[in-house]
Amino acid sequence: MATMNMIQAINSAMAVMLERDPNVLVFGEDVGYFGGVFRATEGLQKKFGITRCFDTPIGEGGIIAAAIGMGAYGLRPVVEIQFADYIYPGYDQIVSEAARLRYRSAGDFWCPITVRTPYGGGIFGGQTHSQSPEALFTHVAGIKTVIPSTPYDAKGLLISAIEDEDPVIFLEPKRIYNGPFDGHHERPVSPWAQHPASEVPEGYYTVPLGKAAIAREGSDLTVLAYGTMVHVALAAAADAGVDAEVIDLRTMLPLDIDAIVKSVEKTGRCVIVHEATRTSGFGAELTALVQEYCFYHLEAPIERVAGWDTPYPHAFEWQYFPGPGRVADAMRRAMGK
Amino acid sequence: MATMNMIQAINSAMAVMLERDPNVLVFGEDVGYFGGVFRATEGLQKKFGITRCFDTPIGEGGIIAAAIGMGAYGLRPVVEIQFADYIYPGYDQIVSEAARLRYRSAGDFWCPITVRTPYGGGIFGGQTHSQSPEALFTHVAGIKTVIPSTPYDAKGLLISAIEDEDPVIFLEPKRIYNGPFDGHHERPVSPWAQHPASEVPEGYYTVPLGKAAIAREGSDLTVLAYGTMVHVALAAAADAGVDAEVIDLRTMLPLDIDAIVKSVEKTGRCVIVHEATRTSGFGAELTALVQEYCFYHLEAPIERVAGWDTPYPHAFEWQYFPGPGRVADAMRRAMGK
Amino acid sequence: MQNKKKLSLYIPQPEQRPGDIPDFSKIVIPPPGNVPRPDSAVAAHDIRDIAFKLIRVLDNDGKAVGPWNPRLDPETLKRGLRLMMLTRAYDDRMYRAQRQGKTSFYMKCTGEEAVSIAPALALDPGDMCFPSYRQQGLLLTRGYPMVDMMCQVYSNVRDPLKGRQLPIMYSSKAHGFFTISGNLGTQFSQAVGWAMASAYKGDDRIAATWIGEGTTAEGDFHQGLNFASVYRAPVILNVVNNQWAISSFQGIAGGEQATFAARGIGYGVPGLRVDGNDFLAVFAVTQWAAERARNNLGATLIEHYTYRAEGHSTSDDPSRYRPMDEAKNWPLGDPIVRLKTHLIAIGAWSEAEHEKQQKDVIEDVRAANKEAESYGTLGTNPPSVKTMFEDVYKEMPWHLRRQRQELGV
Amino acid sequence: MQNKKKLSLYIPQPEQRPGDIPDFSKIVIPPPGNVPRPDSAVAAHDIRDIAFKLIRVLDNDGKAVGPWNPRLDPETLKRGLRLMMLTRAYDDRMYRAQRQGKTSFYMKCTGEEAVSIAPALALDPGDMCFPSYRQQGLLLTRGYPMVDMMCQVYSNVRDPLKGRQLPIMYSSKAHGFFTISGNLGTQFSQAVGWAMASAYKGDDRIAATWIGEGTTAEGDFHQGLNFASVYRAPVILNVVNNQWAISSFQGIAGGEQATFAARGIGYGVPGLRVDGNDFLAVFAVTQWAAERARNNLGATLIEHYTYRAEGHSTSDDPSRYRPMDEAKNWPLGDPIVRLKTHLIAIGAWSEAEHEKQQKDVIEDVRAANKEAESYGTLGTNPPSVKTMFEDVYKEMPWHLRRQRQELGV
Ligand SMILES: Cc1ncc(C[n+]2csc(CCOP(=O)(O)OP(=O)(O)O)c2C)c(N)n1
Ligand SMILES: Cc1ncc(C[n+]2csc(CCOP(=O)(O)OP(=O)(O)O)c2C)c(N)n1
Ligand SMILES: [Mg+2]
Ligand SMILES: [Mg+2]
Repeated sequence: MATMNMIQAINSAMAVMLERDPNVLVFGEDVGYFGGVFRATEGLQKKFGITRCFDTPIGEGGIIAAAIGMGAYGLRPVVEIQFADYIYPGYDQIVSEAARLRYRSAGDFWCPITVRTPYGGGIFGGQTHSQSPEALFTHVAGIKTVIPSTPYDAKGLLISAIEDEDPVIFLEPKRIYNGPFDGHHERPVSPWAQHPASEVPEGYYTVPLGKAAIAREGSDLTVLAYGTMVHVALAAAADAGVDAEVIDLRTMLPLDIDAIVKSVEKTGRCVIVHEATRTSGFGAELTALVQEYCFYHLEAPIERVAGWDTPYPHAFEWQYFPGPGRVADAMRRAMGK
Repeated sequence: MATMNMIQAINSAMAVMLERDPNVLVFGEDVGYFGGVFRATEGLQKKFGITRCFDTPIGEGGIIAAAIGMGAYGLRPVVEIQFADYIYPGYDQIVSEAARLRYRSAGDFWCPITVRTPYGGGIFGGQTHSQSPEALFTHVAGIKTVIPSTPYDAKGLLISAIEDEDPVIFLEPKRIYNGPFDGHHERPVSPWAQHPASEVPEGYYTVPLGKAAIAREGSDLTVLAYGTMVHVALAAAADAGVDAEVIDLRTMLPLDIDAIVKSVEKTGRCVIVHEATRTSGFGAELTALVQEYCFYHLEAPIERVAGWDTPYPHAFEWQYFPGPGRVADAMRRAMGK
Repeated sequence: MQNKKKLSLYIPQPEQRPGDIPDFSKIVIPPPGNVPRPDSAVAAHDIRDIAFKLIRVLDNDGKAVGPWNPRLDPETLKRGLRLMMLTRAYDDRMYRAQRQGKTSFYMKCTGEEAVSIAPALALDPGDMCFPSYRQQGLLLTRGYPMVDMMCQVYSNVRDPLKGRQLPIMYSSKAHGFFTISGNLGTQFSQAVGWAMASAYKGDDRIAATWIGEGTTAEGDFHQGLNFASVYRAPVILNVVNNQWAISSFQGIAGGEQATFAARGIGYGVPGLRVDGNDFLAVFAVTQWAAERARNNLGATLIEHYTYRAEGHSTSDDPSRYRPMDEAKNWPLGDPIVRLKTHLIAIGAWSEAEHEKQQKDVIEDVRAANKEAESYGTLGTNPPSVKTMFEDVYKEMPWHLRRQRQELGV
Repeated sequence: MQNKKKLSLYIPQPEQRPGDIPDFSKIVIPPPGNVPRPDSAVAAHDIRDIAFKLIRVLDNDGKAVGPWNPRLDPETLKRGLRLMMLTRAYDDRMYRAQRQGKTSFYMKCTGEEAVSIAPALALDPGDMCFPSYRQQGLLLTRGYPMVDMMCQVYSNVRDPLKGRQLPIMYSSKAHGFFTISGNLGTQFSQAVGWAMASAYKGDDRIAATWIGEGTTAEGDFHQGLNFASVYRAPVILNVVNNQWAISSFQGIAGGEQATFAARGIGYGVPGLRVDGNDFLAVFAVTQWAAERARNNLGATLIEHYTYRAEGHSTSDDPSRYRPMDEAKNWPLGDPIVRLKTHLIAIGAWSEAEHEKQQKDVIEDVRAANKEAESYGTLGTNPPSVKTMFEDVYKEMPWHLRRQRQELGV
């Protein structure tokens, strides 16, 4: 066991897989010698050699296409898109190709690729270093979408993603790379070292895709969250004095519907939190599912707390970010307070 | 007044605008001399000249980028993407650029472009000529998304879209270009000429963006639909013997929330229908909004009828298509039958 | 600057439109044999000019001339001829099947048979092909059963792709034929990734990909060329310039200003331009490019200069945008006729044999079609609906299981 | 084929890494004045070679030589010198401001001042620029107030972009400066659209765009070049090859195999390669390309061969991936020093004047900064939060009004 922050855990996952499987290789913009702008691939090129972890041209479409071709060959490429905001030039290759190879070839071809990319705001990155595009992937049949909220999960989920036979979009909440930021930006952030989930085995282990975790048990209401928002929800529950059951979804697709239904049936109330813009965000799907599966258990409208339907503005980071204040308000509304 | 099918109405909208406004121009793959693979631009090059309606290279990213640059100059380009399934190479330019120019420049630049593209299945187009990507646009702040269901609306909405100061994604339900297909694929389709909304003025008129229409008044339940599905919903209501109020949304974003709330408050029941894959489809957002705004009026879970979460398979067109049978079942479920 | 000129917008237009007399006189056709053949290890920058020439082997009398003559044995040539004839017969039959309502859609490769069949013979069987939708010749050359192709076209119960794909969007890993995409150009950059993987693994298999000249306008063309250049990927990048992209002539894709082979120059990738209706020339350039790739010298871009003799697809009517008999006037002729003439010229073939073979291939196609139709045509005897929910993922997730239940299958 | 070789994957690597001694000896620097200057109406295919040369005007002694000498009057040269010095002083001040916590981010253009300032002087004021994030020199040259630039960097109440954009992502239609995107390369193809619009309207304004050599790998580069070629758009396409894209040397973008100017060849677009640290040469090629565009002869691709003398941005530490003092060894020197030397050589400038001007520009920047800071720095005195919901659409739709209410602003 070692103490790791989320970047170290992600780095460790790739190192473990590069070690175990010669078919794994890692590439992307600046990931080679330099080790990535967030240092996620630091040391990998040195340790495993230049053909196993290397830089690419600045062409997200080319990066993903190359990965698909390699996947079809039989490799397990892990690519980094420098920021999730820059994944769109590769969107066609993800949606029209990676997601469909297996289906359209009736299982003849597939590509077990992993696309890692830092997402979310809170680092004063302005509108093109802050986006949360998960809903643009959950709508697409054929890909899986994963978001970790702790170092332990990040490593275990990333290893599962790399080993998965389907393409996985692995979104990394960059705001919590270094510590479990809970949205109280006015307070100092504690480092991961003080969080139990920073205890991370150095070797191989997995956290299964498609399984949610209960970040906090509770009976008043259910919170559905992922990534940074798990920590925000925990803080909000404390602030609001609500005995919330906070479910950390971990995988958006395939979703752990059983965990959700079980909790909402118990609490009868539900608050959904994400940082992405509200309209047609993943919260919409969650709301729809909860009302479909738990309609007769619901005692209050499901609340959605999300980013506003605007780009993420540089100067208004904290007015945009769905922080603990807004989440606590939603909890109170859900409780009828 | 003339009788027009939807293609003729769309053609007429462009002709009217080319006539009225020298800043309007039309381009896309095969739209020039040939008049487009669906003939939507037929005759426009001949009538207005080669620089006003012309062919482009097969580069959707370049088409949309060029339109954005032209829009920034002061023109009102109307571009055709041959099939909505092929819009993804231009997705980055739509999402990162067209949608954001005005915001990021604080109103200094904007691009009043219209992106027309045929969408939806039912023509045995297989998985890459059948997609319904509307939810991939409704999630993006800064663009509007419009889908007509009749020739009259198609022309009026398209003129509004062209005149609109914001970028508009104008999705054309190709299955009803020639007639109001109601999903009963085993029956002959009546031509538009037999439908009142095929009476279309030859000159200029508009149908406002952001306003829904009531396709059928009713009191049992509310159906939210758009495009081809409006006709399917009408058929299903008849089949199920349900006095459905069918709302034709016409604009997905900005949505006519008042029309929706008014109807659901009246009926207490709601069925949402779209052809796009179900998960994270626009139906999720509609479900979320209805439960947020009408929670205490709802007497049954909101039903979603949608395309399955698979690509659109060539041979199983009618098993995939959310036809009147499935919609009628959902209506019955919503009625507690 | 005073008195600046008014700018004006230029829109490329083809020389002729319906009603005009086809006239290819502006196309300069250099004589065969006049392009030198450098060693395949040549530096790309030493052969930039080749991208503007036209590599030809067969002359008007059917003689093979010049340094690019691949000196193939008559057996290989006859095999090529037969495969081209078979492909054309197959196309004709399937086109008719669509007209008969037995399927929804079809696309021929008439006039372009050489650009897939000659490479398929020049490549090794293990080499991986990433084709567009107009390289059915690859499959037939590599021995993929014609009946299976037909079953795919008919989306019937024996369709290897379970009715999921539009007709002609074949896939066969066993034959090194990548699953065709309806989205143009995506395979071009994927092929480069496959080639990089092969190089990474120290394998000896190379990749080849085909893209239409119209499709070179997609970003994937640039991504593919660029990745191939940077990582010196062992891949053959074929551009099939058949003059038309649906209704748009090649000028709309940039063909007025330079050749498509010349696109390689800016990436340091050799660009060869070949008479695509000359089976021997196509074979020769493929061989050259394959040799180069196998020696770790990276990619070659090949422009196949040819002509789409028929409509874009069964949904198309070319007489709406080009002169009726344009195809017949194409100055580079027909690949089948030209190879036949060559074989006869070298004394390895005769008109009689040709006529017999023509009947044979039609009979082969007829027999295959009979079998394929016995398994069903579109809408009759489809695969099990259940399969609609399979292969979206390796394992079916709960939501697809529930959707399958909802459909009751 | 028997005994085929094992393939291997090639990954480009720079000559030196941290700890190595910077060594540019492999870069061949041709003498100034040795590239002929064709008429700007020349056919693109007649000047393909120029894409592999390097257009230079200033020699080592500061003399202007050869056919590309734009013969500028000393006043223009002095204006250029002052603007380059001002830009550098501005960069230094803003960099420090970021280090002092007054803003979140900053990017310098040190060493690359000529590639924006010389073109800005060579273009007409109505011509439209679509820059990347490293052409702040355009704004200063066109008279955009430095205080406004600073307010943008500080996201304060006077920020013309209302705090919405990351620092340095300026926008000013009035100064023909397109709103900068954080997404690389998108402006390149948009510029072509703008130029097409200008041509369509019979206007006389042309467009110019800048893109980093790293960014040429994006699909937009290809889209821009291709549309520019097909429609002969009146646009100047600048590639700023400053050798680095964050930590990736230009070989990762394809620079090992050919020049970036050579990318034009395959599109029939003239590709010029210019010493980007030579103010006169950059001016001259811009003038040439502008003349060509104004005469309806279409686009020119210009590669500016220069060097990113400092880190990519304030978030970057170049000593992690390249030798410490690499910038100082750049064989093409510094654009400011070279223009200064030239002005002194022609007797239009002196060391004393230079020193004074250096003080002046620093003082100008100091004064502007004082004013800008008085309006606030990041987090102090921001624009009204209300504005966060404005300009998403022309008219605010209901859902944004409700969201604004929810936030209570
Ligand atoms: C991304 C994308 N855009 C548009 C289309 C529609 N489309 C199908 S084929 C075609 C023409 C392609 O022409 P070309 O590349 O020259 O190939 P050819 O048909 O001549 O073999 C077009 C525009 C598509 N399938 N995919
Ligand atoms: C689409 C996209 N991908 C990646 C990035 C991240 N990024 C920002 S600057 C940069 C390097 C650009 O290098 P270059 O084009 O050479 O310009 P330079 O910084 O040298 O001026 C990268 C990769 C981005 N902003 N947008
Ligand atoms: Mg073609
Ligand atoms: Mg650079």
